[in-house]
Amino acid sequence: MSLFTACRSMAEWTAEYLLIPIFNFQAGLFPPFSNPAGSVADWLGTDGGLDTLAWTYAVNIAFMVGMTNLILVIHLERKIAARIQDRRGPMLSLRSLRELKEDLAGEAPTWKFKDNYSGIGIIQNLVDGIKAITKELIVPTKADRFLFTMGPIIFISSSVFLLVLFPLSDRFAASSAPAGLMVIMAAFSIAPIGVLTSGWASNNKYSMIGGMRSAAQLMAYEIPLLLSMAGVFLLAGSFDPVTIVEQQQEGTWLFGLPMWNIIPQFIGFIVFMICILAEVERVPFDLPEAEAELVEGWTTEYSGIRYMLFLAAEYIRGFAGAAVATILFLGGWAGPWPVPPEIWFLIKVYLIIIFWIFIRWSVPRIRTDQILELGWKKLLPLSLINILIVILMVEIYPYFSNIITLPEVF
Amino acid sequence: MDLVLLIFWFLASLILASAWAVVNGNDIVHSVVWLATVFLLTACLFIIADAEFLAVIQVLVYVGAISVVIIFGIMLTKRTLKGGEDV
Amino acid sequence: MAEMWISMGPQHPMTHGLWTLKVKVDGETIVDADPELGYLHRSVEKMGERRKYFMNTTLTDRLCYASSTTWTHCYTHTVEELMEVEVPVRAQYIRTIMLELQRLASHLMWAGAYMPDLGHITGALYFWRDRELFLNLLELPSGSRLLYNFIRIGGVKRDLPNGFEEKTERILKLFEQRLDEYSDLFENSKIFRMRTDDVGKFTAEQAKNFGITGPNLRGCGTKFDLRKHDTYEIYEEIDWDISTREAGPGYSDCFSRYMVRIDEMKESVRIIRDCFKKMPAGATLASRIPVRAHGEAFRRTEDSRGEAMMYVVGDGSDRPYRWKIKSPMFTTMSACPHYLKGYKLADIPAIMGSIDICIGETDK
Amino acid sequence: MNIDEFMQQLSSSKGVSNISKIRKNTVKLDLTKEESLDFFVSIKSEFEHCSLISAIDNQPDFELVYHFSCMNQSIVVDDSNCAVMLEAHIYLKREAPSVDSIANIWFGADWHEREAFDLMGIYFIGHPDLRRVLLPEGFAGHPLRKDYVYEIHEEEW
Repeated sequence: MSLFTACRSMAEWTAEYLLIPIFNFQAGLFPPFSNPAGSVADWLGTDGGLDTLAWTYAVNIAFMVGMTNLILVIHLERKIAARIQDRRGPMLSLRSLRELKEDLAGEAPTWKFKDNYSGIGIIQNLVDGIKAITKELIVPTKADRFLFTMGPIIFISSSVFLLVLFPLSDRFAASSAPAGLMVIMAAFSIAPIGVLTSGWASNNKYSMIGGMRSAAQLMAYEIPLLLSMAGVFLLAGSFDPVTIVEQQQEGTWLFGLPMWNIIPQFIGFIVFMICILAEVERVPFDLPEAEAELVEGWTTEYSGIRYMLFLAAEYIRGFAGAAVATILFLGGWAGPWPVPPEIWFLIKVYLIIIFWIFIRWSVPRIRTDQILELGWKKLLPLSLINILIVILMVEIYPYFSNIITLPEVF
Repeated sequence: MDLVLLIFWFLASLILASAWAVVNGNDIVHSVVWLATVFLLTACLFIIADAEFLAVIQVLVYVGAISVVIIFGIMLTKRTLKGGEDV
Repeated sequence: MAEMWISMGPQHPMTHGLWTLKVKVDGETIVDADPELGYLHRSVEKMGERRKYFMNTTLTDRLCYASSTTWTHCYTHTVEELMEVEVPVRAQYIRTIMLELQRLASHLMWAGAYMPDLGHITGALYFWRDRELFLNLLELPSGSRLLYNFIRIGGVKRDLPNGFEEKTERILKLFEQRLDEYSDLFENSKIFRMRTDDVGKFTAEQAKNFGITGPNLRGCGTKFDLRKHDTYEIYEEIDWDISTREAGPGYSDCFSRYMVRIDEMKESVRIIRDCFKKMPAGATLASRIPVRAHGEAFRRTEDSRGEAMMYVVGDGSDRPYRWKIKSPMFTTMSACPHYLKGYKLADIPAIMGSIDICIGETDK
Repeated sequence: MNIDEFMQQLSSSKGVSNISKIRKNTVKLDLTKEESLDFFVSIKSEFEHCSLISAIDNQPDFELVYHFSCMNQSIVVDDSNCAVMLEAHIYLKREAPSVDSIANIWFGADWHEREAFDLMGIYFIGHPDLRRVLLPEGFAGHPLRKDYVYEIHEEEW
């Protein structure tokens, strides 16, 4: 059963017992006029209406799964960073909040220290969110008000859009476009406009330099990124995530292990991992918001929930980037039986994210000229070499394999 | 009226309004952002016409390249920081 | 986009204090720079003229918040020369131990502050974690963690507590292990080398002309250390070497300046160990400390950041007539347009961090 | 060159008087204001480092104390590796406290001269950029002078 069929039956149930009666009741309230509620009830009864309702459910479920993952990713980042840095990280628990209230009220503490603050700290993220919402939204007096508000909208909406684009498995997917991965990359490529406009509109030199760096970085990394993906597309002959993952299961390697794309296209995998790091702007490639020289880069002038949503959107982009890497190179949701494929997919994504967190907290940031040099001089030729290897595999290897029967290595 | 046709007229009028804003904008960066809106809405038109791949490529190529246009807009035009010195 | 002036500071992560660096950038390349001081000016020299000689140690403690003992020592050393006070030998050993512990704490503070400049937050927490160890050690005899006021005119405040030597030895052993561990994370890291190699270069001749001293000069390969070349306390009896590094023939870059400080920390460990070995018993404070002084005295000591100099003129009263402080960072920062020019915007924190700015002593 | 030979050599320079050795490695001398620049140019090869310029208000007149240090061991003290210092005193009249700038000879003297101008009000002729360094622009008076009158400034700082 796929997500869509589940949502379809759910939609049928809700339409029949919940929505149609409500709309009919509304239509009956004002009989003299032609009431739109009645026609909506009629439309919900049709096939198209039920499909639309089912898609709405599917998109919402995928979105909620993505947002839950976001909290987990942020929590993971905080905890792993803390452990790397020899400290404990957030440990706030619900009990400690209750007892903090007692403490503030001046009542005698009825707890022991050790028992009190032993939570795993995940509600720290919620508390931070509440804090950000309650902060004042400051717009600089001399900023360009229109673009200053447009920037976050472009950036955050294009990032949140990513959440419903990638499938967690072939049955758990909100979207099933044949051009699936290209839609993801298109959504990725909208965000730099938001960065540039918000950086420019802040009327601040640091913000503007941050925006310019973001655009320069995008230009240097978008091309090797897409070229390294092109190898996978060539091999699978499709942009569809489902086809790509199925193609990776076809060949076998040593001891009958599936030959995921990471093995024949190792160069492409390296190029892709570096480029996607630059694309989602994580250390060591977080030049647009290099806090050492540009204060906070293009987010310098933002405050409150806008700043918080910028941060959240960056984590969403990170999560989406790791998901794309998993689909392209790590066999997607494939894995041994007892664990469901969705969980396999999330395990692989989280492994990549943990790897990124380790990178983030153990290397310094590199410089603008170095990042451009790396992108244009090293990664671009490497991605072309990767495409060459793939073409050799696709075109020449079958020719030879007809003459000599090789053991099934490739 | 057909729903698809309704959406088409809605999108088309938005495209025309954005295009008008591109031409009549005071500020070059404003114009470029409206241009990006034009491209995005055109991609939506393609989706209505069942040309999804074309829509994706439209976003990837045209909208993605808008940031380059913004850079040229910033770098090649002289702009005064509001209430401040020349940039 | 034409050339533009960017004002970094007074509130900026790069400044490590309160000062402004105005840089003129062409795109991302630095064309010109103009440092501005005075945001932390407390008129220490003027205040010193109103206080008695022994009261001024409170002010010198606050000259540099990262390295207060060395500055108090420089002042007391000058005033002792002015007053012709003989410091007991045990007090000199204790002073040397305290100075080197302070140098370790100061260098660790610098290294911790340098890593976020390069975008490496974890390094800050590692080095500051180790700094806590030395602050604990400094707290044992003096009773405070930041401003010690331990070195007094004529000696030190009190003798070392019981068990100080064992605790120090334990911490030094731990610290040496950790330094070895860090060499993988920092010196052997490719990105760390990319950020620091060939950045912020100046030659030894330039450095001397600019007035740059201390670890920054030794990073150019110049073997000049006042602990050897204008020796004070008991440094000439202790077994240690001047640590020098050079990035190329006669010039330094950020990496050589980083390595000089790491080497200096290792030398400081050696000095402390040797001091404990050779320390005699005896008094810790001179028996006769005059209140009034006449004449003039000039002494220079090797601070954690370079040559600290003080010039005290006494007119026979119990207050200094004129008290002049020379901070090593004051001249080093004045030359920053010269060694910033031509590098990228992202190199500013890397360069200014590597020369170890302390605004407290610079602004006086 | 030994430090004693160096003192011999100094005594023939113009404008120099009262040469004495105040520590084993420090030579103290008095300079006249007019010959100071020539003298400083002549010692640049040995003393490549200008350590400190202190201005003293001696009531009524000013005194400038220059400290130079020799880092390249061209002058030695006996057989130790002690670095030699030169302490030059210049006395200035209160009416016109001005002296030739050495910021073009030693770059390190640049900010020391600015500081002396800022806090003591001594003018350095030929200084490339003589403005206040520690106090804000437009501050009235020079606070390290002994006749500086304390008053509460009503300006924004």
